[in-house]
Amino acid sequence: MSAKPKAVQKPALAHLFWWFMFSQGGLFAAVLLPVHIVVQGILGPLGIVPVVDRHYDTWISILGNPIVKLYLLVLISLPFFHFAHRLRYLLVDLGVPAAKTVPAQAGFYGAAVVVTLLTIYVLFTTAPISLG
Amino acid sequence: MAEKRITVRATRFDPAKDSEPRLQSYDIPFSDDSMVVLDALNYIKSHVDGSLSYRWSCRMGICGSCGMTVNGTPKLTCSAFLRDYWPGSITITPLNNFPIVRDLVVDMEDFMEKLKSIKPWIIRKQEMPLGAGEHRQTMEQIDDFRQFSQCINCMLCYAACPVYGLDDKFLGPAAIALARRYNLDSRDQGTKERLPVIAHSDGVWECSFVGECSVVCPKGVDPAKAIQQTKLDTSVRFILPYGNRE
Amino acid sequence: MSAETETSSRVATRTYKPAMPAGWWLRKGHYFWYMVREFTALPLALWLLWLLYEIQRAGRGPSGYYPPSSTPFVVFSVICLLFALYHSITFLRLAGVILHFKVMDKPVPSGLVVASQFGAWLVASIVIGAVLIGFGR
Amino acid sequence: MDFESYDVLVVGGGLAGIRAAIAVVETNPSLKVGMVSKVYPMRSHTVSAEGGAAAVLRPEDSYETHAYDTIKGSDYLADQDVVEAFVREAPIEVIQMEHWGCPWSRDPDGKISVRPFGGMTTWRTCFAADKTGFHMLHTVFQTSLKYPQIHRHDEAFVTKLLVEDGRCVGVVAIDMRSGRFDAITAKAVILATGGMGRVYAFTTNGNICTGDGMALAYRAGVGLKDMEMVQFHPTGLPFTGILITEAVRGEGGYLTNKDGERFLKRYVPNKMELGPRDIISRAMITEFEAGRGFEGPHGKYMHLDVRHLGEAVIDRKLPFMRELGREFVGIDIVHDPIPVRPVMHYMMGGVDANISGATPVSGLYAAGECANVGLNGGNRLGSNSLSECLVFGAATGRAAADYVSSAKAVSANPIEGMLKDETKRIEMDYLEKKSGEERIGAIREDMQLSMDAGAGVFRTREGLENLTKQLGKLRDRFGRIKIEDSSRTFNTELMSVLELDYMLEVAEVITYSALAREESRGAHARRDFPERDDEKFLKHTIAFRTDEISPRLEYRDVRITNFKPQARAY
Ligand SMILES: Cc1cc2nc3c(=O)[nH]c(=O)nc-3n(C[C@H](O)[C@H](O)[C@H](O)COP(=O)(O)OP(=O)(O)OC[C@H]3O[C@@H](n4cnc5c(N)ncnc54)[C@H](O)[C@@H]3O)c2cc1C
Ligand code: SF4
Ligand code: F3S
Ligand code: FES
Repeated sequence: MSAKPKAVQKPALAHLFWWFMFSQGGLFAAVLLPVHIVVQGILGPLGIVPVVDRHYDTWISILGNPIVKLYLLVLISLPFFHFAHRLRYLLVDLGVPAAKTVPAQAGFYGAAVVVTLLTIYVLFTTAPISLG
Repeated sequence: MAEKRITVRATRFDPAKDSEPRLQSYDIPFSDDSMVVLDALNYIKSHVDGSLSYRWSCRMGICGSCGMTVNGTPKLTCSAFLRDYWPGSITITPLNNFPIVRDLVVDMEDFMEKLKSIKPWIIRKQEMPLGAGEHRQTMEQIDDFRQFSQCINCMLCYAACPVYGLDDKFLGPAAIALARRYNLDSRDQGTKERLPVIAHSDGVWECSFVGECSVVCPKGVDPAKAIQQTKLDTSVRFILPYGNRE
Repeated sequence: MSAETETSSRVATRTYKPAMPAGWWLRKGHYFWYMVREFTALPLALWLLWLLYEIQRAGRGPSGYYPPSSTPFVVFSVICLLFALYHSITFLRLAGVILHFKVMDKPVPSGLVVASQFGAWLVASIVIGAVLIGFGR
Repeated sequence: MDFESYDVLVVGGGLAGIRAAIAVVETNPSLKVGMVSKVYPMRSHTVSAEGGAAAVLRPEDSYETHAYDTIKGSDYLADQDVVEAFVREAPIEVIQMEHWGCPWSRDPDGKISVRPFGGMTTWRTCFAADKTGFHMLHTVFQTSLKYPQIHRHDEAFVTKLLVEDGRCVGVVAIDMRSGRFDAITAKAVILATGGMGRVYAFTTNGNICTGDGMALAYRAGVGLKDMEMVQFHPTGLPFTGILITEAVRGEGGYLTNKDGERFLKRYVPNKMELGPRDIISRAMITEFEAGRGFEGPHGKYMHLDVRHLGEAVIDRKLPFMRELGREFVGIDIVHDPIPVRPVMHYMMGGVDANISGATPVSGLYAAGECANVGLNGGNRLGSNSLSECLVFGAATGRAAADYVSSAKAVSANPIEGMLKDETKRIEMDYLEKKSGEERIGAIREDMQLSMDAGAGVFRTREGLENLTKQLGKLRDRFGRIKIEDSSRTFNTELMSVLELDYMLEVAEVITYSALAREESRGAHARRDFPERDDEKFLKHTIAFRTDEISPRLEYRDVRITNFKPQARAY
């Protein structure tokens, strides 16, 4: 029997990092997202309660708050690391092993990075920072 | 009273003769309410067809050799009662996700290699001499790893894990649970040595937390928990600045 | 044969390995719900992209700003909400499996961990809801 | 032709075998060790041991009392020098297991806990909840993985010992996966093949416990010692024979008859439930005969009651028993008594070996349940066996390591011929055999039922003589055996037929040895000779194979050192 030499194994730090981002993103999505959908996606549009994004002035003024900006950055960008990971593995589960390759990883996690950058850009450009 | 009978279908495969597995049907007496699926197989082997091959030994759910797929679910056949299936029939196939050697016997060499790779033994920087007696360990410290030490290597979890089914390079539930068993043992100092295998790209990260491994585990090991905890501990260890201490 | 590298000897024989069928996740309820859980990522991503768009539109000035109120949008949100709730419930419940701490040398029971997760969710929802509604008019 | 060749070859991957393999490489790390097992090592029947392993660990305990308890338990048939060496080594081995990671249950101060056990005067049984064997086996097996010198042949079935010039030089084994016959050679061979419970119908032993090593040695000309000493455990679950550990009684469980009476007061008044196994098993049968047992669909039984211990104690100390009750009987032992009856459990006898495991054939060693080093005599005390596997597994490994450092290498010449002959024998007799009408299952079942009836808890001349006749008939039927499976791949039917062959041989030795021992001692209870007879039978029976079905019996004096035989009362 021929002994196959085993490659020296080492921790996959990239996997570790992306998993960590995945788990944090999942947590933020779980805790924060439903209430946004309920209020901004259902109650607001149906006119059941007043909601801050229903009017330009309330919306723009709250968007100027730096804490709100930071919050929105977390709310939007972190979950995308979660989504990227899940969708990549969804493809694997559906029989697309190519989703495991490095290019696929670059594509999916790259997309999450792009969304992050986009979010930063949007938050910077929409409302000037104001503390009032 | 008419004798109760039950229909058992079992996978047959002889690599020398068959190009692929087929099912063979047997109609056997269900004579005692205490009969388990393994008893049905033993009846067939003793009285109907001596060539049916499968593994078993302890018939008390501890040796881990009798795992098969019963009506689609991985089971220890010595602990699965016929009365739970009767009057329906049962279909016994080999454990999923493993190469079939013969009939209901699968090839588990892959696991044996993986088991060895996680260094399932106590690793210490400095061995304590025997004369110094035992390491002190409290029951509370045992509680930390007890659950993960209950694994009987029955392979039901591997058969239930689609990630392993899709790609058998994945280290898999039981091996990781056992690695965690040692990592959490107060006597062990080998966490760092096991990291390269556990945190390897074929290690914990491949698990997408399907969780079926823990559902089918007959010993309550909860390998899904072991894996997710390992992911968290490992990533915290590397990402947070204070995480990398011993 | 060298004893240094291999510690067991098996003779290779022909084996049969059935391929995993593409529809494996339809074989069992548990697998199916797992796939649903993974799939939640898609609707949630879409909804967040919408939110980003909503913010971006605010930058176009008051005249270009029309808050959404169409029925299709509400329907879209309701669907997303169902997935979001499924994501939240599964994710926060699983946290009870993962998180493990000790308080005074006693492990915190996972039921308590889960309860505190759900509690945090509730509190966060109330606070955020209050802000979103409270600053509206 | 090329053979796999080792310095030491261990046959058996149970506790004794693995302990021996590790001892070899720890004694001399340059030695190459082979380990053959017909199942993956962690499947070995050690895995089902529940109760614990005995060792003197407490200051209030002493080697003398452990030795005395063991010798008295053996009904003075133990070799006392062996016992004295055993009790000194056992604590070291238990600590060694601890260092290897065995999750022993602990006292609040973090030291290894002990529990009371039958026949032991003090608390000295270490345990890992009630899965002691499981934890010990997985611990040594996993530890063995760190030694690259130990090379395993998993699922390889040994069919013959290779003996050349009175020296054992290896084995012939069938690789079950490929069906290939291999000669595996070694300068020394250690047999650690475990028990033979499957010779009986109602047994705690697993399917693999078929006495292979005993029969292998017997065929190689080694004597089998004290084979009439078959232990019946008082508490097996009716129907399956699954064991309810003695630890249940150790932790305070009661045995009651159908009148709700703790009947042991009539038999072992001073020890009650903590009496030795042979006496309690006999007491139960006597009660059954007096009509005081429960009647169930699977025969008579008694109640083993732990309800008064409470859920907390049961879950901490006996969780597996609760699991077994739930899984296999459908009861919760917290609320229901457990139905139990005596069940064949352990073979005190075995391959004749000395204190370091050496048999009279040079290069051949034996350890564990398949061996008889003289420790257990007429009745093994519960929890001495796991310790025995450790102590004598290690001793044997060390002795073999020493032996091979001066032993000649094995020459390939005659081996080739022996391998050819053995291959031919099995192919002609079984694999390629066309005729035959007797089913393996039918012969096996008849053998098992005959053994239960004729060589059970109580024996008589008439019953044993009848049994010899039946065994003779079974031998004839075995000659007309029918094999349906001609495949080379994982042919479990071939394994079964080889095992049946071994078991018939073991059954014959048990029966003839029992017939000749005209006294009652330990587990061997003759209704026609109810007294112990030290005059004639303070001796080991040694059975040698002959061309007939009956063995040639020899007797050897028991070695007595400090403990003069006395009446055995508890
Ligand atoms: C249910 C039960 C509970 C018990 N509880 C206790 C207890 O609490 N305390 C105690 O001290 N003792 C207990 N015992 C007894 C004790 O467990 C056994 O005596 C001991 O484990 C035997 O170990 P072993 O290593 O000799 O054999 P085993 O563990 O039986 O191993 C035998 C090995 O030999 C191999 N083998 C056999 N034949 C062949 C062949 N032909 N070719 C290749 N390989 C072969 C097998 O594959 C196996 O690996 C219990 C026994 C039983 C059955
Ligand atoms: S983790 Fe459970 S299912 Fe998996 S091998 Fe171990 S005991 Fe079996
Ligand atoms: S089923 Fe598989 S994906 Fe993970 S949680 Fe269990 S190992
Ligand atoms: S036969 Fe041992 S686990 Fe089923």
